[in-house]
Order: sequence, then C-alpha cells, then structure tokens
Amino acid sequence: MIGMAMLDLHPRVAATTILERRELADGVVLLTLHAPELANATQPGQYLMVIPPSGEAAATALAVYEAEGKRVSILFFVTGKRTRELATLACGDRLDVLGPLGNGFDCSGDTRDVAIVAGGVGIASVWLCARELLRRGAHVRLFYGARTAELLVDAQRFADAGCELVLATDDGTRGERGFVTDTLVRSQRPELIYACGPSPMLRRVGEIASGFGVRAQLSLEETFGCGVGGCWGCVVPLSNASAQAPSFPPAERGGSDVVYARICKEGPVFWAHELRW
Amino acid sequence: MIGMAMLDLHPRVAATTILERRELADGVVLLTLHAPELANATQPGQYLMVIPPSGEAAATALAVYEAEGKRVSILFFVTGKRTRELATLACGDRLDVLGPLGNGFDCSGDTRDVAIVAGGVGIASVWLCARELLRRGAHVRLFYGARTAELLVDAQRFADAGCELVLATDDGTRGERGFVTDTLVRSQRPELIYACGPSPMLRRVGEIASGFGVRAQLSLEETFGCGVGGCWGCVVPLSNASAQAPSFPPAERGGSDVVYARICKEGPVFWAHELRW
Amino acid sequence: MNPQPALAIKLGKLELAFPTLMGSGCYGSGEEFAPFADLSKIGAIVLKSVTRLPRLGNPTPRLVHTPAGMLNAIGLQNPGIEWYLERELHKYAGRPCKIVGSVAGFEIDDYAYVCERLAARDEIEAIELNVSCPNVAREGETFGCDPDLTARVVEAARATTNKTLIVKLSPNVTDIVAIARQAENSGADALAVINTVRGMAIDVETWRPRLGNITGGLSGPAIRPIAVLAVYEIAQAVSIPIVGQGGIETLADALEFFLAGATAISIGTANFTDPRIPERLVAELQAYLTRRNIASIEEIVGRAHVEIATAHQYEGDEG
Amino acid sequence: MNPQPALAIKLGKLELAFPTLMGSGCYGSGEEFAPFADLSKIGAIVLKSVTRLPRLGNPTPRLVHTPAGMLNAIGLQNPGIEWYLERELHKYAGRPCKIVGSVAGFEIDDYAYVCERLAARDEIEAIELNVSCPNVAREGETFGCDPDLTARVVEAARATTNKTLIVKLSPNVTDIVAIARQAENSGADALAVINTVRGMAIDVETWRPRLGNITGGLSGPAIRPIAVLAVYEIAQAVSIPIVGQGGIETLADALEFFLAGATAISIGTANFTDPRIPERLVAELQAYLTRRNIASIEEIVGRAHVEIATAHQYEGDEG
Ligand SMILES: Cc1cc2nc3c(=O)[nH]c(=O)nc-3n(C[C@H](O)[C@H](O)[C@H](O)COP(=O)(O)OP(=O)(O)OC[C@H]3O[C@@H](n4cnc5c(N)ncnc54)[C@H](O)[C@@H]3O)c2cc1C
Ligand SMILES: Cc1cc2nc3c(=O)[nH]c(=O)nc-3n(C[C@H](O)[C@H](O)[C@H](O)COP(=O)(O)OP(=O)(O)OC[C@H]3O[C@@H](n4cnc5c(N)ncnc54)[C@H](O)[C@@H]3O)c2cc1C
Ligand SMILES: Cc1cc2nc3c(=O)[nH]c(=O)nc-3n(C[C@H](O)[C@H](O)[C@H](O)COP(=O)(O)O)c2cc1C
Ligand SMILES: Cc1cc2nc3c(=O)[nH]c(=O)nc-3n(C[C@H](O)[C@H](O)[C@H](O)COP(=O)(O)O)c2cc1C
Ligand code: FES
Ligand code: FES
Repeated sequence: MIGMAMLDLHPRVAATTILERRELADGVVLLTLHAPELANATQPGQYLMVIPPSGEAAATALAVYEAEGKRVSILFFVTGKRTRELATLACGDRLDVLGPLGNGFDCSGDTRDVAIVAGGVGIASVWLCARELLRRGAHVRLFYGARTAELLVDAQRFADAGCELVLATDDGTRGERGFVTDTLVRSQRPELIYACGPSPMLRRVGEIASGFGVRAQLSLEETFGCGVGGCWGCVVPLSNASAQAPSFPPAERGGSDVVYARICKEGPVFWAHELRW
Repeated sequence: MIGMAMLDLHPRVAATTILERRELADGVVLLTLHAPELANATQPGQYLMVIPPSGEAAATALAVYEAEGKRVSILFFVTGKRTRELATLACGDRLDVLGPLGNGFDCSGDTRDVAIVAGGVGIASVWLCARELLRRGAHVRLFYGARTAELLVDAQRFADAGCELVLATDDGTRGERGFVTDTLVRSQRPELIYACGPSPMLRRVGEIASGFGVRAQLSLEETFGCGVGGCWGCVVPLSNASAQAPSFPPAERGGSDVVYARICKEGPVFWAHELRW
Repeated sequence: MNPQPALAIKLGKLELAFPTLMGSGCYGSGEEFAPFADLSKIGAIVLKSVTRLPRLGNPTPRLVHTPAGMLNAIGLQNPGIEWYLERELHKYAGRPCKIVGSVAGFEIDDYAYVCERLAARDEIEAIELNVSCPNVAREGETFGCDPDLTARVVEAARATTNKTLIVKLSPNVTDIVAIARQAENSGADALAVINTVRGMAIDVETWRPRLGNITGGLSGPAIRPIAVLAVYEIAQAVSIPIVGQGGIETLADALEFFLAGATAISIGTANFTDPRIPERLVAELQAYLTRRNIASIEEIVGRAHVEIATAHQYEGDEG
Repeated sequence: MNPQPALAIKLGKLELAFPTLMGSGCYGSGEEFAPFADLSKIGAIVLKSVTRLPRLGNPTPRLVHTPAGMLNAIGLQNPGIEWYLERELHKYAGRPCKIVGSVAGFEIDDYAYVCERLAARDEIEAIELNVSCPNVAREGETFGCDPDLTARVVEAARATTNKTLIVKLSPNVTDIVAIARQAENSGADALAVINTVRGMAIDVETWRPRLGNITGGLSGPAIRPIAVLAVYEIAQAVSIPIVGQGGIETLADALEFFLAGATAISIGTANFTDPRIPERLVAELQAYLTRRNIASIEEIVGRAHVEIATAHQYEGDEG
C-alpha cells in the first residue's frame, strides 16, 4: 500500500503445496497453492519471490493473483528459464516462496469511479485490487490489453465480479485493435487509475492520468536480484520528497531531489506523479 | 575393435525416438530407442554421445547396451545434471545422438574360455560383447560387482543367455562380499579378459591379467569433451608402439615412447599391457 | 561422541561464530533478510559500501541474468558517510551477528576519511576496503588493479583504525597475487577474494547494452572456478586469512574454497536464489566435519595444495 | 524478394563464405566432426595449436565441467611442427572450408619458426598466434599478458608471412585493450577475442584439484559476458576485425558478439553440446538478417556502441 511503507505485513518463507495447475492459454500457467498464512496476509498488489525448486537460478518475482481462504494463486507467462521450470510443476509438488512482499495498491479511499489498466501478464497484479474496490462499492472499469485474444486470460472473472470491461488486442482479434491506453485516453475521466503492465504502457498511463488531472498508482517491473530490498538492483528514480523515497539526503544536504527507490521494497506500486523516469 | 582403428563404422547424427523407459533400480534408467541405423552398425563396446534435449550442457557419453533389430538401448545411473535430464524423458520423446563411436571390444578371436569383468554401470558396455562371444561358442564367465544387490541390474539376462555368473557386492547383500576383482583373482585363469568399470577396478584387472599371463581388453572412462576426437581432453597414456597410438613422433625423432591416446577415438577399449597409466 | 566441530574462526581481531559472511551489496543491512533467515546462524554481514559523498548510483537497468550468474552495476548508491552515520547506522546495533562496514572511494583521502569515521562507531566490528568495484565511472577500480595504489590505500586506511581491516581484491588484473602481497605488506588483516568480474550483455532486440551503465560485474556460479583459483594462488603467497567468495551455493562449493585456502567464505548472489542457503551451509558444514571426524573447520583450510604431477614429462614438455 | 543477405566477411586477406570459425583445440582438424556437421557451411576451422617441439600435453584429468562451462588443461599436446607438416597437414587439403593454422610457443624464435614453416604450406590460408594459452607451465601465457612481449611476438611472426595473421588475446590481464592496440600496431590483421579465463576446481571427495594440471582455462556460456565486454571495448580501440568468442551457442549469443563489434565469431565448446550448432547458427543468422531486411552481416557489426546514459547525475556522482 503506497504511502504506508512501514506497515508490518509479516513476510516469511512459506512452504506451499500445489493444489491445482491450469494452462489458461498456450504458455500461460495458473498455479494454485496451499498457503494459509499468505492467503490471510496478502494485500492487493503484493508479490512473492518464488524459490526455484532446482536451486539453479535466482528466485522469481510473481504477483499474488488470487488469495482466498487457505489458497493463493500465481499466474505467469512462460518467458524464460525460470518460468519454464515453474511450468513443469504438478499437483502435490512443493513450492517454497517468500512473501507477501512489497507495498501494493492503496484501495483505502472512497473513490467511486476507478479505472484499472492491465497489460498482458499485468492482469495478475490487479485482481485483488479490483475485488477490494468492488467490495468497497466502487464502479470499476477494467481496461485490459494483450497481444491477441487468446492472451486476454481470465477477463470473464472480472466481468462476473462486476467490472466493466474495455478490451484491446494488438491484432484486433478481440476488443479494440491497438493499445489499451488508446481506449483509456478516449474514455471518460475516472477519479483514480490503477495500472500494471509493461513500462511503456505505464508511462503512457501516467501521461494520460496527468492529462485527466487525476492520480495514478502504477505497479512497476524491473529485473530483480534479491527481491527483498537488499541489493538496490531493481530501482526507479523517484522524487526525494515522496513519502516512499528511501533515506537519502536532499539537495540542500549534499544529496539530490531525485533518488532511486527500490521497486521491490518501496514499491512495486508508486504514484505516477512522483516518478522521475 | 581394438587393433582395427581405421574400420569405417559410419558414425552419424541419429534422431531417435524413445520406445521404452524402465527404471531397473533406484536411479538406474534403461531407455530403448528406435534407431535402425545405429542398431545395425554398432559393434560391442561402442558408445553414443547423447545430445541434451535442453541444449544446456555437454553431450554425454553412454555405451550402447543392447542393439537388436531397429532398437538400441542405453542404461545409465543418475549421477549428475545430464543424466538427471535424460531420466526425465518419456516414451515418444525425441533424443538425438552421435554414433556409433569409438573402437570397442575385439571379439574376433576363437578364444574358448573368457572372463568378462563388469563393475557398476560398466555392465552397460559388455552385453553386446558377451552376446557375441557366446554366439561364437565361447564359455563366458561374467564377474559382476556393484555396491549393493539392487544395483546388480540385469544380471539375469546374462545368465539366461548362457554366461556363468560370479557376483560380488561391497556390502555382501548378494554374491561375495568385497571387490569383484577379488573373485576374479581367486578364479581359474581364463584365456582372455574383457572389462569395463571404474578405473581402480580396471587397473586391478590389468594386474590380475598379467599375473595370469593373459591379455585383457579394458574399456576406459574419463570426462569427455567433444567425444569424437577433436579436443584431446579424454586421454590416457599409452605405449607409442601400440597399434592404437595416435600419430606422435617416437623418442628417436624427438618425441616420446609414451603418448596420450584419446579414449573417445583410439579407445574406449585398450589392451591393458599397452597402457602406461 | 565427539564434541561439535568448531566453526568459529578469526579474521585479525574479528572473532566470528561461523565462517560465513554475507557479501557486501548483496545483503543490505541484514534487516531486509531477517524475516527469511536466522541472522544468529551467520558469521557477519558486510554492509553495502559507503562513500564520502552521497551517490545516486547507476542508471537502470542495473541487473541482468546471465548463464549461471548475473551482472550488476549498482554504482555504489549510498547516502554518503554523514547521513549514513546519522540516520542509518544506529539501526544495526543489536543484530545477532557481527557487522562489517564496507568503504569505497575515489581518492586515497576519501578512503581514509570514511574508514576513520565508520570504524569509530561501536556498531561496526571490522572494515572491508572495497578497492575493486567495477561499476563506477572513474578510477574506482584502478586502486585494486595497481599494486602501488593498493598499498597506499591500505596504508592510509590502516592508519585510521585498529579494527580488523579486510581488503577486497579485484579479479580483473594480470597478477592478483602481487596485489594480495601488497595488501598484506601494507597492513591488511585479511583479504576478500574475489569481487565481481567485469562483463557486459547486449539486448539483441534493441541492439543496446542491457545495463544502464553498459558494463557490470559478473557474480554467481559462473565465476566460481575463477574465484577458487585466486584463493588457491593467494593462499600460497600470503599468511593473512582469506574470505573466499564467488558463486558459493552448496556445501561442495563452500568446501572448494576452504580447501583452496579460505578461512571464511562469503555468500552473495546465492541469497537471491534462497535466503536460507547461509544457514543451511553452516548446518551442512557442521555435519560434514562431524562425519569426517574433523575437529574444526580450520583443519581443512588449504588442504588441496599439491604439486603438479610430472608423470610422463620429457624434453619437448619442458617448454 | 530481396537477395539473400551476405554472410561473407574478410579477415585481412582471408575471405570467408561464413563469419564462423571453429575454435582452435575444440574442432580437431575438422575430420573428427565431418560425420556430424556440414563443413561446407562453416567459414574456417582453426587447427589445434602446434609448437616447435613435440609436446605430450598435461597429465589427466584434462577436463572438468563447471556451471555453464568447462575447464580444460590440454597443455598443447601436439607432435611438433616437423612431424605435423610431414604426417598430418596433407590430410587437410580439400576440406570444403578454409583452414587456419594455430601457432603456440615459448620463445619469440619458436613462434617465428613455426609460423614460417606452417604459413609456407598451401593447406593453410591464415595463421592464428596463440599468445594466450593458460595451460602451460612456463611463460606460455606471459606473451599475451604483456603488451611489449605481444608486440615482439607479433612482429616476429609478421615478418615470416603475408598471409592473414590473427592474434588471439588472453582475458587474464588488467588491460586487454592495451594489448589489442599493440597487436594491431605490430602488424596483426585481426584479433581473436577471447581465449579461456584461468580457473580451477577442487574435488571435495579427494581434496585434490580436479585437473591434472591444477589450473585450467574456463570456456562456455559462463564466460560470455566477459568476452562480449572485451570485444566491445577492443572494437572501439582498433580498426582491424575481431573474431569474437567465448560461450556462443545460440543466435542471440552470436548477435551479441556482432553487435559488440566482432566481424566474425568462433565456436568452441558449443560443439561439445551439439556439432550441428555451427550450421544452425549460419542458417539462423541468414534468416535473422532476411527478416530484419539487413543486406549483410557487416551492417550490424558494432551497432551496440552507445554513450553511458547520464540521467540524474549530480555532484556526488562525479566520483
Ligand atoms: C513485482 C513483480 C511482479 C511480477 N509478477 C508477475 C506475474 O504475476 N506473472 C508473470 O508472468 N510475471 C511477473 N513478473 C515478471 C517475472 O518476474 C519475469 O518475467 C521473470 O523474469 C520471468 O523469469 P524467466 O526466467 O522465466 O524469464 P526472463 O527473466 O524473461 O528470461 C529472459 C531470459 O533470461 C534468462 N534468465 C532469466 N533469469 C535467469 C537466471 N536466474 N539464470 C539464468 N538465466 C536466466 C532466461 O533463460 C531467458 O533467456 C513480475 C515481476 C515483478 C518485478
Ligand atoms: C565411453 C563411455 C561410456 C559410458 N557409458 C556409460 C553408460 O553406459 N552408462 C552410464 O551411466 N554412464 C556411462 N558413462 C559415464 C557417463 O558418461 C558419465 O557418468 C557422465 O558424466 C554422466 O553425466 P552427469 O552430468 O549426469 O553426471 P556427472 O558428470 O557425474 O556429474 C558430476 C557433476 O558434474 C556436473 N556436471 C557434469 N556435466 C556438466 C555439464 N556439462 N555442465 C554443468 N555441470 C555438469 C553435474 O551437475 C554433477 O554435479 C560412460 C562414459 C564413457 C566415457
Ligand atoms: C547486486 C550486487 C551488489 C554488490 N555490491 C557490492 C558492493 O557494494 N561492494 C562490494 O564490495 N561488493 C559488492 N558486490 C560483490 C559481492 O559482495 C561479492 O563479492 C560477489 O558478488 C561475488 O560473490 P557471489 O558470487 O557469492 O555473489 C555486489 C554483488 C552483487 C551481486
Ligand atoms: C578443450 C579445449 C581446448 C582448447 N585448445 C586451444 C588451443 O590449443 N589453442 C587455442 O588458441 N585455443 C584453445 N582453446 C580455446 C578455444 O579455441 C576458445 O577460444 C575458447 O574455448 C572460448 O570459446 P568457447 O567458449 O566457444 O569454447 C581450447 C578450448 C577448449 C575448450
Ligand atoms: S531486487 Fe534487491 S533491492 Fe530490489
Ligand atoms: S573427448 Fe574430445 S578428444 Fe576425446
């Protein structure tokens, strides 16, 4: 939750067991894990560091997609060595993870009309956010874009829960043809925007929000090292005046008004207007 | 076949398909491959370089265990990264291999009474040899040792084919307790010895053979690089006078009477009395 | 039953309950890892390197995964020594393991100044001199690449404190042994061997270097053979203890370093795979020594040293 | 339809139909790989290094697998130049690709002598000077670690032949760029970048070094980031072509080297994974250039060169 960086969310090492494995599309895998402590503690927009069972690569940052009862799930696209390994896991297999981690979306206001923008696998970070906002009675429009229709995974879940869907695909196979941000800019101004997706999309969301004169919470992505704040590998430039800024002297004390914040620790969610990227 | 190094055995890249996978003991896997050209061409004691399906490590040298009709099989102990990957393969999977490679056992003489000595996974190299010797009417005693009873895999096959079995295990769970070479030294002198197994075992077989005053063909093992004679990484010191010695000037021409021979190319089978190890 | 084998070791005056350090820059201040690792089961944390002035650090991206390793180019992001002492350091008091400060610089005076200020604080039990950071624009690494500069930096730092001084060496040199000797002669109490190896990666989609800084430092199992050799050769040339590092993940990896001549090991990148690795390694080392009936870890240090076999040498080979 | 993109390149006078060389010591004489690879689809084979006198080579074991790589310590086993010319070389005539000889030595005179004898033969189209073998007991590598010695070796060899002279550089140095410049100034027509990185591995069962020679040279994907950086930096400093090498297995790996500034690439260890890799790479390069509508491989050489981004630099960062 942005702006509440010091909240103790009790991250821990959790030994989970895989309860279900589904392939939502070619190369898109959903794993449901038995993980009672995580399910209780996870806030919208938080993520896990998933320890590779082989021990042969760095742990992988994956958002908590759903959290319900004693279960959490992760949803990932198979893009490389590590997600390829995770895709081989089967029901009953053990999977150790660190989490819940990071400062997620702040859903605490009483905003009535919100837009959620998700690009590709960014959808995995926003379900808990949508659910919470709907619970609080907000009208939620989901702007959801992907390369092609097949990769607009699980859109129906959001519709069933009560979101208004605006879909877009690069190839026009479903929804509007083009970028999801093109649909956003043409739509009615929301009160607040939440977004997760590739960096170019997020930058554009930030511009659109400032055009609308509204604020936006962006969930960023970067190559992670430790994932827990120890290596300063995953940073983004942030206004040193941000409540999320890490301890760094301001210009008048020999420092700078811009400071690199850790996406894994201060983020992954930041206010668009505080980023200096 | 030692002493016939220049025989053209038509090695090639063979795209095989896995027909059968059996686990003969914990961590001992037998894969049967559809590979008609290999099945025809392979001589006793020859091996394959098995290309890792992931492409993530060097190819692995594995003996051709059986060759029959259109099938060849490989038999391996899961000891490291590469055999672990091979152990995950299932029926129908494709497996590319190079082979048949190397100069194997010479079974061409009309020796009547032979001993075959196999230690552990060395058994994989000697089945074709045993079969050929039996076919030629020899009396074949198989001295077969392993750590424990369970790892004396497929001994019955040799017995069924007509070999006399002398078994040994380190822990005494089957056959004699102790080294298989201890049973060999106490047994009746054979006319010729064939052996495959760990280096200390092979050295001892060499000593025993020379004690008996008979010759021995030893199939050696070493970490391979290319497996095809290109890197000189897999060598063993050999008398420069051996018919198997690679081209190297003798002492009187500035060279040496000992020369490193490639186990993968000149071998893997060498005459014990020509080794200088 | 034998008593538990001893894992405690000493680096100069620094006494560690376990021969494991957490690599500078990889473990934050320990706080970040505390929810996932038992800090009372590690020897010491080496803090992220601090400089005289604040540093923003390098542009992004700062990390790239590579085969069996990763490149990093953090660029010594830190708030500078004043802010650090004022606002950060007090948090480290009371950690259940030892804390080693790490000092980086660009002038000899910087090293001396920061070293003196840092070493004066009770939270800090020893100082590591990072004369080998490959990721800073100016002559950051030059110190560690030149025996004379190394000598001068170490002498200057030595003059400021009696606490244990560990000098961290760069592998990016023709003769690391010569630099190790200079560090010893100039007053180092211990050597950290090795820092990362310079490297780069290119994004073949964008045709641009993957790191914002273009070049970075390679760590992880990929560099382990390079690190083991450096420890092996330096151990024969110096008599101060060595903290071996570079790609340690498993018990076997750790043993390689002890056998090569390291008195202690440091774990960096492996924490990014699983933060339980350091604790597991200590338990496995304990079990290994017990099984082999070895009374203390110190007994295996340097035991791999052998002469080159000379079987079958002959005239042509003398060249 | 566009015409096929051009893959042909030149290294000095040496014209290659494909920008792929098979690394010295990894590919025998080509004969060994001929049953598994189409030699007409590779640019050239660099033969195993030859010396003046016969050499038995190093004691065994000579190879160890390491994470994403391997260590080798062959020790330049070869029958010496006389025997080689008399009994071996004639076999290479008629290969469907170019043949490059490789010369190693221990004295400047040795290099000159072997280079002259070898270059005089028609089978050999170019000479690679291996001044960087890390696996020989005496000063084998010293040449490649010292700019002046490099200059003297290259000058001596240059004087013996007009054929293309490729100088193969060692990464085990503080400043590889300085050595590259010397090699260029002394008459090299091209540079091979890099040879293996020094390393070692220890057997934790026996507590002994895994290699008979104790130390060896690290190759394979593990060293790729080190090699790409060396190519990148050298390409900015010299104007002769570079043969990039170190861990190339895939199209993406190959592109990294071209983009870093290599005119050609060399494939060594990857042949041990699958001898079809060189042929596959050529087909994939062809397809890549076609897809991107690039007329020739030369157009992408060195295209990753950029200035360091300087966003958010401020005073503290100037250090
Ligand atoms: C906060 C956060 C949340 C995220 N949530 C999700 C999510 O919910 N779902 C999702 O799909 N993605 C998510 N991501 C992205 C995900 O973490 C990356 O895509 C991750 O890199 C996938 O790892 P990979 O190794 O499979 O592929 P990549 O990292 O994309 O791999 C690219 C290449 O690098 C190589 N490589 C990568 N890592 C290593 C390594 N350690 N060792 C060796 N080689 C390596 C691969 O082999 C491949 O060739 C999230 C990222 C962040 C920061
Ligand atoms: C001619 C010949 C015939 C053989 N026939 C047989 C046979 O029929 N059956 C049989 O079981 N064995 C046989 N062997 C032995 C077999 O080739 C080796 O045991 C082989 O090394 C197994 O590979 P591995 O990677 O699984 O394990 P190992 O090589 O034993 O692995 C040991 C360690 O090294 C690591 N490692 C090994 N290779 C790599 C790599 N490329 N990259 C990274 N790490 C690596 C592993 O992870 C492991 O930690 C034969 C050997 C030869 C020379
Ligand atoms: C992300 C990252 C940041 C690092 N930062 C520093 C640093 O600030 N100071 C330093 O001396 N070493 C630094 N290092 C080097 C490590 O401390 C360690 O020496 C090196 O990574 C090799 O060990 P490893 O392979 O176990 O990581 C850093 C390494 C990494 C991966
Ligand atoms: C087994 C082996 C033997 C080698 N022998 C030689 C040699 O004799 N001369 C030489 O110049 N380079 C030699 N090399 C280095 C390679 O030619 C190549 O430069 C290096 O391995 C890096 O490339 P790679 O990672 O593609 O293998 C050898 C490498 C290996 C693996
Ligand atoms: S990934 Fe290490 S600080 Fe964020
Ligand atoms: S493994 Fe390469 S020559 Fe034998």
